Amino acid sequence: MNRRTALKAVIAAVFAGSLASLAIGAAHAADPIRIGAVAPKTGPLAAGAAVTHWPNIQLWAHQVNEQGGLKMKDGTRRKVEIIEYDDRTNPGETIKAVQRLATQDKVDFILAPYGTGLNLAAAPIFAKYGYPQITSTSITDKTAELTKRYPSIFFTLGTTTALANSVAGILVKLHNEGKIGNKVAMVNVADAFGIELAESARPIFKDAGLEIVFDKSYPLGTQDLSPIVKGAKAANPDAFVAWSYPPDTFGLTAQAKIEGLDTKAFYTAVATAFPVYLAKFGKSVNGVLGAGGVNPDTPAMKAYYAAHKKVTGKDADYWASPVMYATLQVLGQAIEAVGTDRKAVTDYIKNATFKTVMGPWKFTNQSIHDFWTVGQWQNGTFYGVASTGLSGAKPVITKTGW
Amino acid sequence: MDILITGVLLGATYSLIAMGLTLQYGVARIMNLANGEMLVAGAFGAFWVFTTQKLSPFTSVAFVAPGAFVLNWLIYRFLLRPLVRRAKNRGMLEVDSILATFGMAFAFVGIMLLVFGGEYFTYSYLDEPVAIFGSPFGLNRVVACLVSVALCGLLYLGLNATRTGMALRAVAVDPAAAGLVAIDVPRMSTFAFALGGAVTAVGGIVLSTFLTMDASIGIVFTMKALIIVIMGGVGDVRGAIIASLILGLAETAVASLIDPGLTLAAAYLLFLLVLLFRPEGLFGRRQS
Amino acid sequence: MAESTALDVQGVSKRFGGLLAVDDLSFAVRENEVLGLIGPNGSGKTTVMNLISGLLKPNGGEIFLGDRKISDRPARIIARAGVARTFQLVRILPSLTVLENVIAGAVFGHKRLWGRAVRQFALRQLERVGMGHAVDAPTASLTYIDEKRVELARALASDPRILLLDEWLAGLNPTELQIGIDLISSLREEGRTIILVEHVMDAIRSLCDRCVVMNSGAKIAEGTPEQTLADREVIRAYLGDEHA
Amino acid sequence: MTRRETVSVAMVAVALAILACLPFLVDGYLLSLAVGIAMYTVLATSWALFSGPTHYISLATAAFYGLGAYVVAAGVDVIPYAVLLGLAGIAGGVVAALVGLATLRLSGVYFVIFTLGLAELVRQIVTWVQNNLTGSRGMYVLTEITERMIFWELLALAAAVYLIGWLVTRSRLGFALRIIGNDEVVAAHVGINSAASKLALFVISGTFAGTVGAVMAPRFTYIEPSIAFSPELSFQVVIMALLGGVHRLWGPLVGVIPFTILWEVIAGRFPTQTVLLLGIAFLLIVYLIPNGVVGRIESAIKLAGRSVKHG
Amino acid sequence: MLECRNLSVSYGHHRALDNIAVHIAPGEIVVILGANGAGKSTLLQAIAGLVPASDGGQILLDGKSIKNLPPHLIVEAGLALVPEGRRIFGDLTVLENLVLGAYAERARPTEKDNLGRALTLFPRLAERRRQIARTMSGGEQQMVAIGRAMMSAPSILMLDEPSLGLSPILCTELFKALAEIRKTGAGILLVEQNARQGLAIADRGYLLENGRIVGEGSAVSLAGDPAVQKAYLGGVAGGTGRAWPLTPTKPSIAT
Repeated sequence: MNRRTALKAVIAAVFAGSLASLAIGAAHAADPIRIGAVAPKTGPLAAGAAVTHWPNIQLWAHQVNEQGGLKMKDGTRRKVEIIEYDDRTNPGETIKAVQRLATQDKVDFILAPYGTGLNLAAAPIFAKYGYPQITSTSITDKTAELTKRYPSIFFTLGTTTALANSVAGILVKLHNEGKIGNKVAMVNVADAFGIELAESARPIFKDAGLEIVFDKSYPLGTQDLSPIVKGAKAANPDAFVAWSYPPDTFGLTAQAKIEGLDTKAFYTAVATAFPVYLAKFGKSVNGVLGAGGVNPDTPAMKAYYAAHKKVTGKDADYWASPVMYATLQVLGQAIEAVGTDRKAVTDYIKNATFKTVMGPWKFTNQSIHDFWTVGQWQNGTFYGVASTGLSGAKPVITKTGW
Repeated sequence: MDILITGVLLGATYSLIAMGLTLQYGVARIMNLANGEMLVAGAFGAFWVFTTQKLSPFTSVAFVAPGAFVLNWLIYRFLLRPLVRRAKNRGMLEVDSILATFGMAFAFVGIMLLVFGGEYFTYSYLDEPVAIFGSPFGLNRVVACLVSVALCGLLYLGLNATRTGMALRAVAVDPAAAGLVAIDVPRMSTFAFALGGAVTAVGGIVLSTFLTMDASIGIVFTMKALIIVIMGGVGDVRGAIIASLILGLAETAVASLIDPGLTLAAAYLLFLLVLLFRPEGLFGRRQS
Repeated sequence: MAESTALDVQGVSKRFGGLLAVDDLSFAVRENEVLGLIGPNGSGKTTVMNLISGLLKPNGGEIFLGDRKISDRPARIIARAGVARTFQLVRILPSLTVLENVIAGAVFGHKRLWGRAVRQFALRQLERVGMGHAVDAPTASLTYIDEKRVELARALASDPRILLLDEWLAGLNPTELQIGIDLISSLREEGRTIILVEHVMDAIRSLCDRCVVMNSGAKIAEGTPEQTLADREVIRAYLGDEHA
Repeated sequence: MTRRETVSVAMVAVALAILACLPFLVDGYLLSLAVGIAMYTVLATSWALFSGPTHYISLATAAFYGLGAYVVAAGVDVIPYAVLLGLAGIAGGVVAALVGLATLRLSGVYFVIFTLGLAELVRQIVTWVQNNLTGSRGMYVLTEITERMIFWELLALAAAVYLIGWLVTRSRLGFALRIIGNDEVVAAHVGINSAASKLALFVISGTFAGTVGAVMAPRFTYIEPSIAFSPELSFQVVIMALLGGVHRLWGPLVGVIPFTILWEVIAGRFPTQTVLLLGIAFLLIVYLIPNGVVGRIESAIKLAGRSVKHG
Repeated sequence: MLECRNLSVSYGHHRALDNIAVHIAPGEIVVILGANGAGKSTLLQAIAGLVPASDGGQILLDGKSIKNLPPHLIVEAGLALVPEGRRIFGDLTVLENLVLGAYAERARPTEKDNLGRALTLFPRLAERRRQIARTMSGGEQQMVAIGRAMMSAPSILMLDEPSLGLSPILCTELFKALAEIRKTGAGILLVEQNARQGLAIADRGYLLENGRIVGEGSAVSLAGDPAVQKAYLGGVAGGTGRAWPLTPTKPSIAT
């Protein structure tokens, strides 16, 4: 046998071996609670997941296992074992990976995937096998229809309408206080989430008496945003609102600084709450508004940020990170309360009240209705300044230049 | 005027993305789908220097450029040359290199994920306005434009005024005939591929001062580079530069005058139109 | 009219960038005639062939096949009208077998056969050019001269009225050349009209009824081979003194 | 039809019938794997119908596929699903026709890159229309269609692809395409209308890709441009088809199956290093199976034949 | 001095060259005659390193083995090939083509002289030095190809059917140029279908058939041999309408 055939034989053997083990699945003793996680490690959404999704899973599993595991009803402690799959930001892969976790790996629970699209793609599978799907990173206005359709799906991050409403509310408030005029320049990234938000915002802004003086979209992946910012600036607005995604949130902010777009209210959506946003722009971010926000002053939140930094080596963001962590807490507490029976866990989540880093959570119609909608950078921290019924909001300040 | 300057700045950005691929595809005849990953790796080098060493990101050229050169040299020598050898004609090599470099792109993303992690890397450098004809422009973009001009100028001179450059062009035109005039074709191809990789990585350094990147984003740059190289005409540095400028100006004009939502659509439309009227690209030669 | 015109080239010009490759060229080919198109390298002979076969479109002038104007038609229409050709640099279809190469000529063009009929017809053409032994051979095994024969068989498979041969006899040794010349004469005897571009003087002398001599894209002489080859200008531009 | 052909047709029919029973036997993960294989089989085979003989490497699959998915997403609430499937096919075909008219005269790599850009172009236009004209708020496809039904639909499409492919190979059109793939100048000079022939096949493959997109849309529930028009899909189709071999009708199939399983094994066994290992596996395939699986099989058959003769 | 001993080349199972022995001295013109497919081009390609030679044989240039070296090293050793189909760099100018001819280290010291000589030999190239080579006519391109080969200061120049497709007047010019080149002391190995003109300028010749040398002798004796006359020089009219023979008539020559 020459080297080439030998190599091929080895490959064939590995291939056959792994195929066999794939079919048999991992059916070893279920001492730890086995939890599957599917989310992008590569592809367009991977960078976002690397900030808000994966580190929290790492943190939570670390904390649970460090204290010996989840404390079950019968007093025993069971550790958790996380089985991770990369769906490469491809819904077909998400579906397959969830199927694999459910039917081959036969895990006890599966964490909700990352992002609106991937979560909805996987929802029928979660529903079919009765796995609770506590989403932390999906925002949709179809909550009512979806929860009716999928009895085990839960929404926690909010709705596009609520986000748009709050932004309008803040702008109107600042306007009424005489701090800004009523002219708004609005831009959005031409991708599902950006389109939805812009679409929600238009009538809301109008009804609130705000005048939209500039309204343009730009494609995802635009490499030079200066024409947008120039255009917005030329419209001479009092407020700038961008329904943006991570790369363009950075790009728009950088460009606004360069062009001197000095509106007293400056809002960018996703990723404004990322620590890297502060790291990149430093002090000049003071007063920037963005999607999300937290109340970082509660002891629970303080502990969370400290632990996150210590365990994962990175700072958590100020929007989806703690929400994601909270969904893990919900799952953990439900398991501790009723065990690993998925039906019971689902029912428990629907009815019980949970103590989370976000404060007490109680689901109604499988959704959390009290959530932060707008945050603002104030002295190096991204405080929640508007919410749908949460307490602890900081007063909004106006931005004073870059 | 604003549109013109913004367009030129964007065009310069694009030429940084595409210049390396022009060498790799034009001379070494490898349509390198892993080109964007090399750019991201270069960008990460700059990010690392800036955030951990607190140095100007441009100092990373010192290790990124030679590093990328050596890495690409090895890639060509050990991974691509076997394909060149076994290809019976140019079409086969094209298919094989598309497939192989597509696999490499995957592998590189995996490696970068291991080494850099999956987050966005973005930082602020020269992120300040500089006035040109009374309008503010990002200093980092202006610097990028200057670097691009310098790089393109060097490449153009190198290819047209030196003996090695002439040999590179000879290999691009007809590798078999190049061997007959004592040009060591495999070596020249390897050199062109390695040089292209280094140029791409340096481009990544410059771009990282104003673009947000992550480990998976390379494909975006690869696509843009491919379009520019094809639009300009395979293997022609001038063509790639002109195509970059045209794209930059067109995108900016559409964004400023019509609708920013249509910029990329306009870019692809332009690409189509160019190919319709000049199927061999702006400066390309018709295959006889 | 005893001899009708098969092909009429009227004032045709072709420009490549700044280069005028064919300059206001006119000539006519009669039915059942062998016309030699000769001239120095780069004088535009192959370009004329390409203009007739429709591979190129003229910038000016017209070409008629009988009464039908073909200079504005694509190559496939011209082929269907009964014009077939061989190429200066042989164009064999490499991934097809020898027989399939020939069948290709008989399916889509002037002759439109399919199924068993086309196979038999193609076999006959192959035998005719002396390639009957290599019917199922892969094309990679063919020598240069065999490729030329297959290409001619493909052209014949369309049963063309007009056959364009572009240096088909080049590179043959004297024995092969003689057989080639015989073959072309037999084609003429079948009633086909043939235009050949050649440098081989023996072939031109023995085959052509008339010659058109080109230089720098323009016609410098036309007439019987004897007349044209004795023309002073032809000798100066093309033949050189030794051949005079 | 010769006897041999009758036998092969019968065998294919039986195989399809057996496969149609598959959803009653397996469920869940294996079914979703089967759906993946069926999807790529249809896409890769219809791709190879065009690209195999002509050597035009099209990376436009995602454009047609995404368009099909969007047709369903746009109309699912107002138009019956079956009609939408047809509309999606037509949309794919029409766009393929338009694109083909414009680009099929491009040669080699120019065509490759244009089709790569096409998915992006269509995606940009669809997005812009969605953003500015329809004003729709996200694209949901909420239907009662199960994975099982999707599998059957794909199976029916696969049967259709094979039927059309078989008919094309036997026809003048198929022969014309082989000639075009060898030498377009010769094709023109033997009287072939290259543009029309290529266009016909390109439209067929576009129609299939559009229909597949429509079939798959209900599976994703929520359609995003970045997902519907993912360039990865186009590449995978090309790679699977080439891996199998494009000169036989069944070639892509023998590429799709091992490839899907191999990727599945890697994704399942090495979840944290998936992409790295996929890349490496891919390189190994390119280096070790240069002529595709079909090439391997055929040379094995030849070898066996020779040893029989000698032995 | 170029010398090949027992040189063989195989394509798969097909033996294209079988135990060939040829030699060319400086200042000598040697012509190789043979039917199409006899292996003439293969011989030149094997010597130039473009196709691999089988084990066993030898190719020696001035006593040093150049067998199976990569093509660029063979040029460096002093052997230049004008290949069939010319293979000039179409997108480069005439001057660039010529200068590239002197890319070999051995040619660089005398680059200026060689350029001067090439331009004197082909005055047309001097006129058109800035022209893009692909826009020139076939004959002019042939001049570029020969000039380019001369630029490498070869001790042996090999030409593969240089007269193919050239008009009679250019053929004459070409063969005059070859005679001029010989005067510089280079040996010339010529594969030529135009046997009459080839033999007219050659000193010696070989007959190649089915990959073997079947005849060898001085140009004068070959030209006078009736079998050679019949097979390669023409003039013997054949009858009409006979079938195409599978192999050309065999010449047989005692050497």
